[in-house]
Amino acid sequence: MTEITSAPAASAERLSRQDLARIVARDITPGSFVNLGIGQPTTVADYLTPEQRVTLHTENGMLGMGPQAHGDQIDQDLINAGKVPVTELPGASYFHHADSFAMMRGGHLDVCVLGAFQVSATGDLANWSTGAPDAIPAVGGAMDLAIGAKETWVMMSLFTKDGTPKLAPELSYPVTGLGCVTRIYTDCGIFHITEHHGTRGPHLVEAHGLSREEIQNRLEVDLL
Amino acid sequence: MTEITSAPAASAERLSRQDLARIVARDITPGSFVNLGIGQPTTVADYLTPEQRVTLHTENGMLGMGPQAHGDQIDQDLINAGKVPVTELPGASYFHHADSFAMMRGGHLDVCVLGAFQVSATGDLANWSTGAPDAIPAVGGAMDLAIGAKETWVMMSLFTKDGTPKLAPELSYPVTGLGCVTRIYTDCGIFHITEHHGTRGPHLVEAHGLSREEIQNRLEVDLL
Amino acid sequence: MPAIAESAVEAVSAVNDGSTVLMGGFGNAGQPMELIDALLESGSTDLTVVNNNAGQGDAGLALLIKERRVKKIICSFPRQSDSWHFDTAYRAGEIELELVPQGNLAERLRAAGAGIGAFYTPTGYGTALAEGKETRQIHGRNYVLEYPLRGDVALIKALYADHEGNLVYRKTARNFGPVMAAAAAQTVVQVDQLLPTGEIDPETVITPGLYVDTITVVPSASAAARGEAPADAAQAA
Amino acid sequence: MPAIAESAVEAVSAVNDGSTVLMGGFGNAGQPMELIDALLESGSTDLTVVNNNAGQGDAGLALLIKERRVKKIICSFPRQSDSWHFDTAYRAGEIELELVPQGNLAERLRAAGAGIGAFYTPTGYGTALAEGKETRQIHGRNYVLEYPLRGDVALIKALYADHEGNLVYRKTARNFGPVMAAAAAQTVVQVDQLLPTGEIDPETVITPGLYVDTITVVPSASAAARGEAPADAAQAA
Repeated sequence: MTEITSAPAASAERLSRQDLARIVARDITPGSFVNLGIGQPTTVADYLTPEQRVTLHTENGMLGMGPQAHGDQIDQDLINAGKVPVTELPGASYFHHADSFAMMRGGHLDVCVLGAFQVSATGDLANWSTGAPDAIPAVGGAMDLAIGAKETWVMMSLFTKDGTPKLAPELSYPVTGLGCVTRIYTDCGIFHITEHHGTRGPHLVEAHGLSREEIQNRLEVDLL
Repeated sequence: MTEITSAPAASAERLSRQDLARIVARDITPGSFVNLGIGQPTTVADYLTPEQRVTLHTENGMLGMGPQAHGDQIDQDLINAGKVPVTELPGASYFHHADSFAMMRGGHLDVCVLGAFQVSATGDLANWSTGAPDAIPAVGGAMDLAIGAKETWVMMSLFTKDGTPKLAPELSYPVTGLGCVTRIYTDCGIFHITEHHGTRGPHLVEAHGLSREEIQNRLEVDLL
Repeated sequence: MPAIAESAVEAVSAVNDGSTVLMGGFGNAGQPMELIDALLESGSTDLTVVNNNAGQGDAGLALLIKERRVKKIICSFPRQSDSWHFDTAYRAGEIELELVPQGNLAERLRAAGAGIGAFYTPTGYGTALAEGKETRQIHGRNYVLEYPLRGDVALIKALYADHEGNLVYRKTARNFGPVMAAAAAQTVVQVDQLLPTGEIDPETVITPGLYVDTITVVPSASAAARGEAPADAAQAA
Repeated sequence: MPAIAESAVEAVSAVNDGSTVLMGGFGNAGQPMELIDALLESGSTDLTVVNNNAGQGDAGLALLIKERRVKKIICSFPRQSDSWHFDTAYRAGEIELELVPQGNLAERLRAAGAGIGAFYTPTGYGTALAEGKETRQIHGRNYVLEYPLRGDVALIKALYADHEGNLVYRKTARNFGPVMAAAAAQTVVQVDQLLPTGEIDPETVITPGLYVDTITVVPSASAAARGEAPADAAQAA
């Protein structure tokens, strides 16, 4: 349970995607084992420091993944979950798909960082399907990642282009995992999903570009 | 389904334990993967020929087990399921306990040879407990071995010292596995548990020291 | 001892019309390209295919789908930028799709190889992919009951085999190979090199030979590019 | 990164009164003798112990049982020619026994590490060891429902570790080590040698470092007898 403080840290500007990645990287406890989802979460790796000694997992069977491979480093047998060629760090290990997802499902990773279409006030996650009736469905490892780590963090913009909040009282998009999200990193603020006086909901830890009041006014969710 | 022939092969003498081991070894299809249980079944290994290319599994995590180790060969880290030091053959592999029992439970071994207190007419096996009320129970891998291989063969004497048949209509000893035994190799004869006109029961394939009629007369089980 | 097939076409002869075929690989890594191409050539049809994806571009599995020889695909991620043959077949209602979360796919294959009758997994609980499935709360956590996924034939790729069929993979190309090898009645492997028995350290074997039925040697372009030809391998039988 | 404990006694400090302790080993192979001896010294009591056996002779686990510090043992084969301390405690009703078929024991540990809620196993169906357990027929075969077996602490033995905690075992001493390492909240390993990170080929790692919390180096008599000191190991940090 996170301590609820009344005044969140704040900045005048909304966070850029780079700033957001830097903040997520900063918040990862040194020595953690982490899985970074495809897309925006992948960029968090660029801001992890060697001193943090964070070990990256890729669900296609590797711990100790290094940065993206370039030029002569490229090896078709060494890719990440996004099928991008990557490198291997000293102390790495390889394992098969069942062992890799067992590692995740068994709760052995400290943090998994994912993108999202929508997160509910209680931490339900929607990130695998827009629910469009004519779309071809595809899930990959999204549902395994959502519920696998000790903590699931989401990176997303707080609002869609038309201004609809992506942090919502309940999901309107198809569920990826229930009650799994513990933190939401957005351009406008950082939320921890926590319990306060028996209610589970988002606590605003940092506000950026908007004040706490502005954020509260634009959300249909009660901030704790 | 085994072809039922009217006249089993026969010899005038009961089979010695060595002869029985030789016959079991002879009956193993070349190229098979086999687990030999502790005790009498272990001696089958002495009669397997190199031409048979039989690969031995030991459930404590090895395929390609060689003969018992002696003298300088003895290595405390290389033992069989009976905790006897053994050797490693070219082409061997090691794996952990869950993988080893998965190999067995998944039906990847061709034959498992076990000892028995009692086998029922339909192939139920009792070999883990005498059911004595004051005995300390211990099961080891017996129940996994009983149901794990494609075929489970039993080696035992046909009668106890007091003449009670160990091939019985139903088990009186505690069950190890139900309907799992496919062949019974005994000093007095070799039985295949098979189906004949919709009835599952023992078919006498070879008789030794007793005639088919004598065996039938001494058993409470109808031979097919 | 596994059979050594002289060609990929000979190697895939175990696949019949109506077979369930497990195909290894995640992206190109570990994908048994030549075995899949041989399957294309073989003409077998009415297949159920288990793979992480549903074919890409105009090659391999995508062409099998284009030719309507796959009646059903069981996978985690069919939709890709270049999965047009699957997309067309799917929209035309000419291929059945069973969408499975990737970890459940791997665990269902593992269960098939391990003789597990069914298992409770937390993945997918409360989602559309668990609709109609049995669920259960165990020690306060919710689970979905999932069943084993068996194949008639597995087509996989490894780095080395020895004559006993022991396999070693390479980096993230290992992926589905080991669980598929154990989940199929017949396992066919394409390897870069076939080594004499005894050349693979027993401690480093990933797939023990008893899971392997047929081996065919297909030196891969990536191996050549790596310039890797271990001293051991040069004398391979 | 795992902690490096200076002594076996320091290494087992994670074990508290009432802890469930997973102890590796099958026979002497893979048995973390020095860690168990340290546990004896530590004084922790009221333990639940998971091991294949129930102690032998006058050493290790047998002495813990003799001192009545084990309230319950979960194992497959307690009865041995020299299991007299267990036998006495059991007959006196001073130790609880949960007897589990060996493969179910391994699979229950595996399930705990893999986040599986429960699984259906054919082993034990129709036997006294399945009495009172839920059963189910699946595709004509009968199964028993078994639950995961978790530990507070695992005490295991490996051949080498690197500083990341990656482990390599030796021959049949591997046995329960990998599944116990994944099934416990805290995993303590005694190794023959601690190698610099990077010295273990990533393809040959059996237990990835994330499963390991504490390492202590205990050069084993058997290693010395083997005269094995790999060139790599000589420079171990």
